[in-house]
Amino acid sequence: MRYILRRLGFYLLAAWAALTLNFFLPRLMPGDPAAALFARFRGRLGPEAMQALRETFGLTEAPLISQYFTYLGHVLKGDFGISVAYFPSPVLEVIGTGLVWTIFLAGTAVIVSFTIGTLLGVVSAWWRRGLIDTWLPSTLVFIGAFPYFWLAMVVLYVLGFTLGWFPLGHAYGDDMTPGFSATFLADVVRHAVLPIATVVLVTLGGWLLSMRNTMIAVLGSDYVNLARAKGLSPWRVVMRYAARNALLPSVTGFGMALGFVLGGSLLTEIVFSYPGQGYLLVQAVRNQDYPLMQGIFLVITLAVLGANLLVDFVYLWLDPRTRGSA
Amino acid sequence: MSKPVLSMRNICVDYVTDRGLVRAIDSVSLDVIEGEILGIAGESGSGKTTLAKALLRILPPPAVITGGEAYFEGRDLFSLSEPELRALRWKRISMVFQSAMNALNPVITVGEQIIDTLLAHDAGTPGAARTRARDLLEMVGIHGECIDAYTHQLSGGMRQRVGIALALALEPALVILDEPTTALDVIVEKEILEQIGDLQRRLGFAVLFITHDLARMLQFADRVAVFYAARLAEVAPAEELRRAPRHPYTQMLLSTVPSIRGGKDRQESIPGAPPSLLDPPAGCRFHPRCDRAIDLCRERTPELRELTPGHSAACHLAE
Amino acid sequence: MKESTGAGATGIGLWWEAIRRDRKAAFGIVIVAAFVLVALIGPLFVGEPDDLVGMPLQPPSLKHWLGTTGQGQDVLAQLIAGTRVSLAIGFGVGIVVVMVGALVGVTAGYFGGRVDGLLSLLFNVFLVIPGLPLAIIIAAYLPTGPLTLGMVLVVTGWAWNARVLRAQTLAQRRRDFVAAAVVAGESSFRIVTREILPTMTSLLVAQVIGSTVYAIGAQVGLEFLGLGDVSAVTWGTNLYWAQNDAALLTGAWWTFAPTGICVAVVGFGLTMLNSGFDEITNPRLQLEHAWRAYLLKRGRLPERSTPVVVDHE
Amino acid sequence: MHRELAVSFAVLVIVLVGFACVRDVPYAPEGVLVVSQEQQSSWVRNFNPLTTAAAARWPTLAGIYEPLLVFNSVHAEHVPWLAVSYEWREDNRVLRIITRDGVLWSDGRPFTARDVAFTFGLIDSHPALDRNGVWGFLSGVHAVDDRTVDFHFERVFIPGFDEIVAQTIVPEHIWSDIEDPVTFPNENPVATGPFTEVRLFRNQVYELGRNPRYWQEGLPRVEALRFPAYPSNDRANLALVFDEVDWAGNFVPAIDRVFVKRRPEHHHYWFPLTGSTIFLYANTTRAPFDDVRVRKALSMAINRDLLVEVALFRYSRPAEVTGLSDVFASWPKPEIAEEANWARYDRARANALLDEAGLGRGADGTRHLPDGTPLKYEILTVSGWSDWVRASQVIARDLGALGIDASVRTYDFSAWFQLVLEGRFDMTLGWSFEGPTPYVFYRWLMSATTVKPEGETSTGNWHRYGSVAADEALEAFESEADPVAQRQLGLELQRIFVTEAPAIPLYPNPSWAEYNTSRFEGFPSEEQPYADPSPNKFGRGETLLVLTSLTPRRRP
Repeated sequence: MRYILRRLGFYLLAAWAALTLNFFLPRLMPGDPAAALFARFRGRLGPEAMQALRETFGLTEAPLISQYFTYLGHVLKGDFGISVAYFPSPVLEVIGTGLVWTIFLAGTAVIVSFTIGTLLGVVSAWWRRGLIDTWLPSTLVFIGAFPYFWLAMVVLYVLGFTLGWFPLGHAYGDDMTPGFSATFLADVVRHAVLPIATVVLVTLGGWLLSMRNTMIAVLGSDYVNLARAKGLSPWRVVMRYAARNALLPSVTGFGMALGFVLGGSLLTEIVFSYPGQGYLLVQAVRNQDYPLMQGIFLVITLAVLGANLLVDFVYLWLDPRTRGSA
Repeated sequence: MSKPVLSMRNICVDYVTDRGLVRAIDSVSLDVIEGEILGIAGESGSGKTTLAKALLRILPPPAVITGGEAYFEGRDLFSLSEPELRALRWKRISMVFQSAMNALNPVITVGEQIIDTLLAHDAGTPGAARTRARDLLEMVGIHGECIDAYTHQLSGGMRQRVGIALALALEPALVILDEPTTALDVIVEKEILEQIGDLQRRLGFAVLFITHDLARMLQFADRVAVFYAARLAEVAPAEELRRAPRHPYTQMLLSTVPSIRGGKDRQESIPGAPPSLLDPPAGCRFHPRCDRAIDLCRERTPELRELTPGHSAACHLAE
Repeated sequence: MKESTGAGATGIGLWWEAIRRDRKAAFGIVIVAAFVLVALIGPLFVGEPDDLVGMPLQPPSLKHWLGTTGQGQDVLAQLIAGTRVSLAIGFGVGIVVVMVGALVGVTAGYFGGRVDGLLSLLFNVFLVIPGLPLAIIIAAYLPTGPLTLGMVLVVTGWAWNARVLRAQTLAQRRRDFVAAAVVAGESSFRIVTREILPTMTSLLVAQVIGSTVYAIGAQVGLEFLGLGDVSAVTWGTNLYWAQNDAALLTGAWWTFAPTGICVAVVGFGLTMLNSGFDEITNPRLQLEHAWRAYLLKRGRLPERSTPVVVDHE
Repeated sequence: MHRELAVSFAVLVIVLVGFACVRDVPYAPEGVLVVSQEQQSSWVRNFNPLTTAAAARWPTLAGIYEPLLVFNSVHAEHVPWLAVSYEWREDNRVLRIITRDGVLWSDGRPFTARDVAFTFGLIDSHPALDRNGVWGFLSGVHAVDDRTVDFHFERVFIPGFDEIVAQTIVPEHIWSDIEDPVTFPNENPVATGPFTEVRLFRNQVYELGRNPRYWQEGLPRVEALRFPAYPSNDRANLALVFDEVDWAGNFVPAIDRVFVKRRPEHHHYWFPLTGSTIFLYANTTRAPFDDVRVRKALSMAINRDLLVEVALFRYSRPAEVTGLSDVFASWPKPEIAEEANWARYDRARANALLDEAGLGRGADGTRHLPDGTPLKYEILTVSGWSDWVRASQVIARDLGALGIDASVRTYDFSAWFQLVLEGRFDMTLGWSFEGPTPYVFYRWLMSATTVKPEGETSTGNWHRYGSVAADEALEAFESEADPVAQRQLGLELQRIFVTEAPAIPLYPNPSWAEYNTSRFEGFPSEEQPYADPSPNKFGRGETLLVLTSLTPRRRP
């Protein structure tokens, strides 16, 4: 429990850091975001209307520190301000339209990639210099060196555009009614296959290598030797003794990889016009919709922190040593 | 008596390095008699643990067994296939590792590790296995509740006892103890050794006991084999070895043991360092440290010769 | 994992060793060298990359080996000009990122205590905040340009290096020669720069290579989103323009395929260099190689139980 | 282990192939028109037709809500819509509009002239909603009775008519209770248009169903409009090519090859040149662009044929020297002598003109001002607007041949727009202003009354050119209600433009329109040019003409 509390404290701190960063970034940067903001209104607003809008967007002349506390207060109340591009919708509402899909896409991709990559790492380490171990790691490292979005473009072009095997975009067919019907779920899967596959392809190599390397180290350890000396079947030695332990560093890495994969899946979403946060963020940047941009950054950060906390729970369950520490 | 349960003949083990082979076990021949405790003594790095793991064929790369036979219950361990080995391991030969901390899986309970072993050799239902695991733990003096404990929750002594319980789980004919008490304090060490002794008498298995602590060895073992730089230097019944060591190395080793030769001429340690196995000296490997060395020692490698029945030494000068 | 073997002086020597002995490392260095060469002298052999040389979206031909872009520019010229800028930013950022990481990591590891607590907290927070979204919003606020991009990449990329270097410093700190230097009354600065850092040369080089891979990838990603200077010619902006000019729709694969492949090949080459180095500095792996070779030479397949090879000379 | 692995791979392959084999059903149900006009990554529910902030969504302006009159830009005429007639009174100081009888709001309440007066009152009290700037010339709007509304002008300003009749009208009985109409998202609109029911609203798609009480008997024949969210032009075009979209208004590169060739019997496009003309603006407050000879020389140096080919896949043609696009095709053109046509490519004459203007060439061939400053300029353009960027590159090259060191500089839209509004540029590409008459167009190109000093935001006339002659003509235009006399004044304005060359017209922008006739018929085409075919033409209600003309094809 101490362990979880400590982690929780750390995440709260990280969340606060992200919030603070979010507040000060626009205020430390050169240029006036407010000016850019009003360029969107194409000079058609009168001074009073401008002033009213300024206040709506929270751009006041109050001292920085009091602005900061007002801002913290608003965020705690779930008030992220109003989107400029989607005026007059609140940022949170705009973000809410796609958050589920981003979490679904990134979450599934990271879990699938982790599972397959780790399993391949186990196989690769167990049959050292076998066919898989000789070719797969290098191949996957090579594939992993491609930019996410580039691979996404190629996959979309070949499998979607040219061959027509997969839909070209969106999270589900526009005729589908969301719900827990088999057809809907099948449709969601059909739409998610390509975006997830690209993210998985690019990240697979990393998991494979990290698992393979720890596995090789663990396979030389005494407890694996003992397990073999005990006459256990190779499957049991690998899974219960070697892999189970080699998994621990990978799980620690999992938390950190989440943020990374999320970044990648944002890029992938853009290519597949998947209705998540990716394009929203880019569009917010292009429109200089600062409130929306910051809102997305915050929400994504909080999602990653939350996922990290979940990973910590998993770690707690996987490694009994973290449990006992009183 | 005197029927050997394990018969080693000219065993050689090499480590492959980029500069060629390094011989870690050089032509070792040794018998373990049914129901006896055979001690193997030697400085660290002399090849004791290598021998133990080689017998079970669990020496990790880059080790290679390059010669000899190891007959166990009539079969050569070095010519068994993988499935044959798996069936034999632990059921007939088991081992207690040097550090139970490293040898026990940290993420599953000790009970599961014992049950695993039992089930791997088809010893009944999971329920029965659990009962048996409890019994085994209690047999080595650990409370049955500890079956659900993880390694890190146990003390050093308890871990080592778990290792012993594990080794005895399938009632093997031979148990290899690889410095089972190195990391423990003297009192716990004594307790555990006594316990092993008791169990050995009760269950009748043979023991191959490896340690660098000659004093302990002489109290505990029936016979003792002394290793020096990958080779056997001397093999003798414990009592005889203590009384009349023939090899200069054994003699020096005994002189470092406090309780045996009294305080006066006791040495802190043997002068000089054991030779590098990468580039061992010609002739007798002990000659650079031997104060009685003659030219012959520098030229010819001494064979292990039986000097009196049951007592052999590898020294040109030994009579 | 990355234990630095050997003392400082052999840090770079080890790399040479790796390139000489390891196929992967040799392969990696050849790729990287080829690209560096192209970056250095390539632009001399092609025209101005921004020039309008013909109709947009012409497929590859003898005149334009890789065709023309949606802007009617020569793809090959753009690719080569982009190589120069992208590699410069990549290596530049790679070096700065490791320098920042070293500064923070070594300080934390060497001084320990409260300094360590604070700095460790800092890089752990940076590690857990998702990098790309942070990079995007920072880039959005700053005027576009290579300097901005470099800065953004440094801000989002230093933490990992700091973490690794801190652990390494902690290990070094406990070693005798450092203790001796402390007792001898040498200044902290001197101990760090003369005693500790030299022992980590090969690790630092490995980190620079790793960070360069990161920097190239992240740079291409940000520029693809239009967050770089879109009028500059770099790999990322080439892809941005390809997307912008409907490369997929018009089937103009030549506008985006070569750049993507270059990014991947360079990244692959750098990674191979690193993993080759890893292998030759990992004694375990080295021995295992020798063991395998020994067995294979004797017609034996490596097996799981200790193999028995009786030589009949 | 080997086997288990093989099995899991096999399962994966089967799943992938299985998905691959699922045949796509037709994209949308019969009668549902799929439109791609606005590009968004996800939809946010906002149907406020008055807001200017986010350039209100197309259907809210001409689909859900409706204006008083619809302007047909192909025929250059106003079509009666919510208003049936109008007349100028009291020396053109009052505009009386008669509204249509029998129109119901979608909630069943009758639409009256009072709703019109209310709407104008609302935008009077909320300047942020005054999209067309009508309160710059109006003094009051009063409903005389349920069918009559009077617009009182502050001064005689005939062109104001175009802005008034384009205003979308909202119901008083709903909007009078809205606390802040500026930020009101209006999630369930009550309106008069053909499509008022929000049948479906999700982040990736929304649908507008038919208005059961629509005032045009039996219309619309289209069941519903569907708007899938496509984040980019590229994605929207993919959908178009794959028959996922029935009607779109996107730029499609190489359209004959990319789109038409895939299914020539159903994939069509028509790009009438009714968009605004794209100009090269040179800052006329800065030397040497204050010299008309220099401006004409710049214009003559540009190879517009090449420009149109490279930048626009030949979708447009070189601009005429008057700058007018095809919206004004029916307006008379002045006679222009061959040598007076400075929109014709003639590098020799351009060089001669620059020599004459005293901009000699230096040793390196670059021209310089009399004081020796070399002519080195940046042409500003918007990053991502690839047609503009390509056009700028052609121009830069042509100017280079003239001895002017021009380079292309791209900016983000808002950064670029800021510079342009404040006149802080040497040369930039830019659009021009549209309207039913050339009045607005020329006013923003050369009226001295619109000139603001550099650094101050100016809605138009970014190049800051003021012509006294033009002001006279424009002033006359403001008080001329007679169409024939208006045309004469239009002629006069064209002559002034050709003489003074305030800005350099490049090409008329096409009105982008692609349509797929496999599911619907009745789109405007070159053969049946009953309206502008583009879904982007909603500012003055023109899309309503198309929406009420489309007919679903019955499936065989």
